[in-house]
Amino acid sequence: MMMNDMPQAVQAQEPTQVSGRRIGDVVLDLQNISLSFGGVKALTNISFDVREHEIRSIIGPNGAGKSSMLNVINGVYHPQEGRILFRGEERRRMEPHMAAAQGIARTFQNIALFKGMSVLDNIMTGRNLKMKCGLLAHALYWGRAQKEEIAHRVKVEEVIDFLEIQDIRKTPVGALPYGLQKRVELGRALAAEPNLLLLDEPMAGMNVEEKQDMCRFILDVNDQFGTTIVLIEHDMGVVMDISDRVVVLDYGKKIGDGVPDEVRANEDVIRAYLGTSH
Amino acid sequence: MSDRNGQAAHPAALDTFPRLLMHHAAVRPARPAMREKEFGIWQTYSWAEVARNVRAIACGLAALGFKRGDRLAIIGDNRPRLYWSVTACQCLGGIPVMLYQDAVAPEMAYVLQDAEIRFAVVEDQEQVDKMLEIHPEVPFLEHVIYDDPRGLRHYSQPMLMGLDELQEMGGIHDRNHTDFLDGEIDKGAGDDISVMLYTSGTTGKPKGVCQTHGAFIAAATGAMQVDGLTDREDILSYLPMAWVGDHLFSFAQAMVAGFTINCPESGDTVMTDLREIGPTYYFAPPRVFENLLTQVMIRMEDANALKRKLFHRFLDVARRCGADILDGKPVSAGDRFQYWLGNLLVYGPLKNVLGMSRIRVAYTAGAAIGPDLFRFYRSIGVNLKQFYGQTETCAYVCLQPDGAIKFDSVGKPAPFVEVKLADNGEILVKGPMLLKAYYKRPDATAESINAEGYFMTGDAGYFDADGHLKIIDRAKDVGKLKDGSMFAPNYIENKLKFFQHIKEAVAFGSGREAVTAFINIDLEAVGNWAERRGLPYSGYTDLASQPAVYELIRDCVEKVNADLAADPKMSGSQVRRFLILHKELDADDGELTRTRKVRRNFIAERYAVLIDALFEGRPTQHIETVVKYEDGREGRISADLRIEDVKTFAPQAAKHAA
Amino acid sequence: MLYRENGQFKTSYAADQQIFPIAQDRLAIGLLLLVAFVVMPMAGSEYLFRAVLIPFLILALAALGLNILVGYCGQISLGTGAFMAVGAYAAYNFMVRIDGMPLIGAMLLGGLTATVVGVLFGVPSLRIKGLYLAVATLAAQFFTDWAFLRISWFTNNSTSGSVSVAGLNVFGLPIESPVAKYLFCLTVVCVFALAAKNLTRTATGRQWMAIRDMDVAAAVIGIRPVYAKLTAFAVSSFIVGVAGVLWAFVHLGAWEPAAFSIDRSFQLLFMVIIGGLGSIMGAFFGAAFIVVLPIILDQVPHLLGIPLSTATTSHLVHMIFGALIVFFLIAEPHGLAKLWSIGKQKLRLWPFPH
Amino acid sequence: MGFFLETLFGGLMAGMLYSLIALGFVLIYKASGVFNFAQGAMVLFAALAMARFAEWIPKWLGFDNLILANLLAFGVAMALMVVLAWVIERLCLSKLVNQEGITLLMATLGISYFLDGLGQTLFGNDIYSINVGMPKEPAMILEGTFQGGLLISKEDLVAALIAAGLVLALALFFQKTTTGRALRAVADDHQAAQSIGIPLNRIWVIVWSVAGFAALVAGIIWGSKLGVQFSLSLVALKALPVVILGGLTSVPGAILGGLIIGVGEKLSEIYLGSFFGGGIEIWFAYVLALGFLLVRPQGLFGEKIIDRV
Repeated sequence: MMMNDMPQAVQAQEPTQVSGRRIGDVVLDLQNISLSFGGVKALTNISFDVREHEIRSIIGPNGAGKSSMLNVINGVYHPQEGRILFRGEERRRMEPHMAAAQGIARTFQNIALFKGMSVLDNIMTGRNLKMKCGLLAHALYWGRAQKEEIAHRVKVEEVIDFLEIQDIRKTPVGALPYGLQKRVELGRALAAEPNLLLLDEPMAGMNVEEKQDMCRFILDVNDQFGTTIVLIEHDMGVVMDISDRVVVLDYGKKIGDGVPDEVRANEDVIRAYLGTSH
Repeated sequence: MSDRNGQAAHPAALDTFPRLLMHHAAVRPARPAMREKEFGIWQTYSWAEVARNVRAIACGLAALGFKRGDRLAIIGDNRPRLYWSVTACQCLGGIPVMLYQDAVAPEMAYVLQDAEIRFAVVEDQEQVDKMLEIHPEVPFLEHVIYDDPRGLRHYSQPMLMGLDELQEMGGIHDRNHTDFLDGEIDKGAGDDISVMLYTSGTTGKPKGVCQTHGAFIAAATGAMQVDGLTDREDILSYLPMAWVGDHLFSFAQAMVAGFTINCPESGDTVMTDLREIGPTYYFAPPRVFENLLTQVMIRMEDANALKRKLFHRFLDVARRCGADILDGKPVSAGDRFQYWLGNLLVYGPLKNVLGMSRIRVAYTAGAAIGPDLFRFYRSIGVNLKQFYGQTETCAYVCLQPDGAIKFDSVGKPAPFVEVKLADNGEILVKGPMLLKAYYKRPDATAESINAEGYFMTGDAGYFDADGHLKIIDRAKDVGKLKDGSMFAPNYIENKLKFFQHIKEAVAFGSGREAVTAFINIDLEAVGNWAERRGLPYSGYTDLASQPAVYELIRDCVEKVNADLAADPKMSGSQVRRFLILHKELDADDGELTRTRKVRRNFIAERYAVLIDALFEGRPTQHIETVVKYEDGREGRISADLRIEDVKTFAPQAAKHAA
Repeated sequence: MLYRENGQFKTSYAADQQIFPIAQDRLAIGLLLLVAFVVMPMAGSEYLFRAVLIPFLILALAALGLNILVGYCGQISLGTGAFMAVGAYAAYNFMVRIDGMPLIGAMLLGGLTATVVGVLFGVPSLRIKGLYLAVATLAAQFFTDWAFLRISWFTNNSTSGSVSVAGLNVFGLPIESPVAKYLFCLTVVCVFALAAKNLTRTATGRQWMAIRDMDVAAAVIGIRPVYAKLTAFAVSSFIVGVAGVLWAFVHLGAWEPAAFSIDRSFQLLFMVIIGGLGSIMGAFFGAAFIVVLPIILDQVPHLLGIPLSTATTSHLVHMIFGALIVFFLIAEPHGLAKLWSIGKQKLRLWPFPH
Repeated sequence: MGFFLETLFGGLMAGMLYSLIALGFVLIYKASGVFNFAQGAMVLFAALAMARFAEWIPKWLGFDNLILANLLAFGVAMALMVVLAWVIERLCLSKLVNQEGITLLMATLGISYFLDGLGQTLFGNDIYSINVGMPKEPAMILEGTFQGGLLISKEDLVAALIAAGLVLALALFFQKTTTGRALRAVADDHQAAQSIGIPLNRIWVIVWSVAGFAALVAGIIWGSKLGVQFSLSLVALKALPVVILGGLTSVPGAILGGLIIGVGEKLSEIYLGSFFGGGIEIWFAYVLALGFLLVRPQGLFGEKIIDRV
């Protein structure tokens, strides 16, 4: 929030870790967010912002409110207090599908794929917002509807190629191992061509090799498509490696915010992490 | 475009690959020249499109300063644009040099230095990284052009360029100098070097084999004639581009016959892609066929009892009459009906699952193929054949003609090829497909081509009564017994090794009265066999010394003897005595090379006592051997080895006995 | 075993996305259609048409409609009979109140009316899920049962809601003989089956399935739950409504509300479960099973000389259906259609087991 | 006024019976997450067993004592319901653990069909009577308060009292006994309950047996009033809106919901029915419940449903 007032010159000094990537203005500004469930406070007075093209990580011990934060951002939960500014405009009472329409896509901590569908169809759902044909056209599957299906299939195949999952495109997602399911879920989010991508523990439960692949994909997405990424991740090595800025939550409160080195040196953060079994 | 093609389409002028390409683009512009599974479907490129793309790449290379005679390194999987780069390079009178894509950077450095590479077209980031790594050692490397830009966005080295960009550049160049490329193609001659293929060579550094357009076109034309290939064939290109086999089948023959080559989506999808394409023309080294068969048998293990019974029942039928039916030999009506039924229930579906339903001709080469393996494919109706050749002969010397397949021969000399045997049995060949020279190695060239212009293959062999060539051994290994009969250790050892129970065999006999052999049993196969019989054993040494195992192996050796006896040239070298070694031959102990070839002389020295015992007719021999364990410690194994005699067969009577 | 797929590679997405990508399947479907359209009309007996084929086709259509709602969109409905009734009575009203209303017109208008009612009762699905929704659809069932019995305007003032139609024709061709009725139903069913398949393989179907599989994730990638659920209700009710028209007009000729009672609703749900949730083909399997099983149970004991009373047979049918429902839900929730596709997969991989 | 009160009483008494059946639903739903559509079929099955055994047992054993016959028949019918509970648990529920609610609902639909068929195959499909000595004549009460007094069916009154007693007993059983507490633990969290050593399978058998007991009582009451016939199994459909109204997981909800529906149904039939042409009883309860659902999806006393992501 404070960053908004800073002159251009200061912004230009923002650290950019990957060459060629330009971190831009604030796209998402969360101000004094509080969220509670029937008296239980999940988030208390949290403020932070996300800048265009950056990788912004949210870390914190289990139950710190990280996932709740993502749910607030894309409209699954509605905070009782606080303001959310997306591209400078304040949002009120936003439903998840409206957030999607504004270009926010996400993955889930527990895989939320459509189990009864193939990999291809799952990723195709990511194109949903961009498909314009109506019911009748679909029923006829003639001309426009078919053209549209094919045009979007082309886009989806690019995602499949990008994520290197060609050999499983027609497999039902339920039959895939965990690591691949995570990849498919990322694919579904990518197919929406989001400008803000929320990733909820994309590397949880993966082996080292799968983690490396996923890391590479995240960096590539950020780099090639300029997608802004908000990332929740437990693996500190990964977070510190690939994040531009990190915000730290503990018991629903913000206890640290800054570039990885700052966060690493932050006393509160160290205490929070030593206090728990990490 | 068509005008230009019209020029090139003149029949008399089809003596270089660029002219062939332009010819196809004019004659069958819309026919598919290439397909590549990408983005989920088979993206198809017609001959006209290929020609257009090749022009663009060629002009792009020219614009970068590629000159006639320059070498172009091409590194990557079987991708259409890499094949196009081969032709593009040829258009400019350059010499494409394909490298094995999985080679590590230092190995590549040698070839790049040897061939003085200035230009390289590579597939992706992985290869680009290798090029950048070895660039300091290869200072003349000026341009690295990559096909797939993925991950290369932030590479700022000026030497790098994307193929897209190159093609764009080429398009502009082509528009500005409309006659340039046709002029370059016109300058080409059939006698120009069309490609350089590096042979690993058993000794020394790899040598670049220079082949001309004429050589490969001749080889391709001959093969086409033998098998009646048309422009309707489909072939799957999945073997390394740097291998002569791929260059002949996926490049030269496709260019000559005008058929379609199909590139799989990725290494993981080859089997699926094979099923989808269902090639009509197929080429694979023996190990591919062997792995397939193993998989078939393993997968059938899981099938229910009824299916398994059906499967084996009909495989028996196929074994009995399948190959004969394929060869068009007379077969009884009853067998024909059973085979037809088997085809409906087993062979047909099996071929469908393996992607072999549409195969008209399949070839294998590169190593000896076991007769059982070979017979299996033929019996289920896959027209699998062998050929024989080397990099130096465009992989083209002998082919098995349809209808006259002998499992242990490599067929008859191919069209345009003259084969003769030297006095020592070495196979000498002559023909239009011979190499022009080894690159920058006149000494090696002179050594391998004799005064009459015959290429010396280094292989020993002989023609049987029907004129089929049999390869028996490397010429330098072939010796004579005391009585003067021929002794080809490799030949005998291979025959022994085709039995699943025998893992390794070493035959001795040069200069001796008779042939004897060391045997290594296959622990897994024999172990299984023992378990099924309830034979207890504690390990390799114990198992190897069991009388029952000796029985088993003796049986195998006797079968080999019967086989040898049937062959007039070989009947003298039947195995008289053998022993089963107390330990497995091991590369760590220096007994095998790293590629698991027997180091004959080393073994002969190390086990001299055993050899003496074999030839002296002793019934047992004590031996103590030092071995190295995996952790580097040394240990000793000692054993009293039994030596057994084997029945031999009289040369002509053998047929009755067997 | 019968499949030879080598060489059937796809060079375009249109070819890759066709309904039957395998040539042998296309051939089989072609043969099936040939038999259905040409051979059956020549060979079938009147009994076969009246008692087996026509009910089978119409119930399959209704099950198809229900399957879109239950199988594809995951919204349960226990009121399918109600929507059939709405279709039937609406079409009846259009026929008797508008002069010269053609059969096809009345049928489509009947379907549209069912759509409106279906969407109306589907609105609760936006707030409530699962069990609660089942109750809402039951409400529709009881309400329509009552409405067509008690509100005489709907039945053109006939007593006890029983009405009849006669002299049906399509473009001047009379739909009177069993063969004509059969062919008419067959054509309608084929058209709707194709349309339903098209819907389920495009964005619309993916939206439904996404809502079914994980509604929160669906909303997060931009699927509007309202739109997806209501379209499922609309399409489902439309097809069910049309099936109702066919059932009343073509199969029964004269009918009363009891023809569309809650038993009908359950019967259709059973077809969908046994046939296969989320499968177009499943609707056909389920309908065939449920139409044919009672006939077999009726005939076989007779043939074997074991006399079974009609009541016993009907109880037996109840027990078998009940047991099968439980069996399928436990062993194969995707029903006969899944068994079929497993069998097909086995044939494709034959002789290998997997 | 007197007529209104008569109607009100009639409604309350019918409502008590609805509560009884609704309680069966709630018990099973709480303990196993199953919305038991077969509750109606269980009522029919139990009533058939009761009616037929009361007829058969004296014949088999050769005595003629109505009370003894009824007692024996009750015992046999109850035993049958326990066996049924056990079989259902064994063959069906234990194999559908952790399935979605809809799947379980459809499974109970299947069970319902099966029971309908089985019951009628075993016990016949005519109309049978149950005679447990319910008073048949009506009674006049509060003659002093109102002119002409209130005419009330004694049978209904007795039935309502029995039902009320049973409802109370079950509610207590659920709240106070160890088994009841175990049931509630299971309802809250299957896995947690299992991990602290509550045997899930046995609990389910108990719950289904208790529901069978409720069904048997309801069957006897209804059967003695209307005769035992197939339509009895449709009674459960009437109790459905009760559960929705009261909340699927709430015992007090089931009681209150039953009374509301019972009264509402009767009153609406009398006072609104004429506007609609009569017979609105059948759907009124549903529309009432449905309207309620839209305002408060979890029902009167149900727990709030929160979507966790």
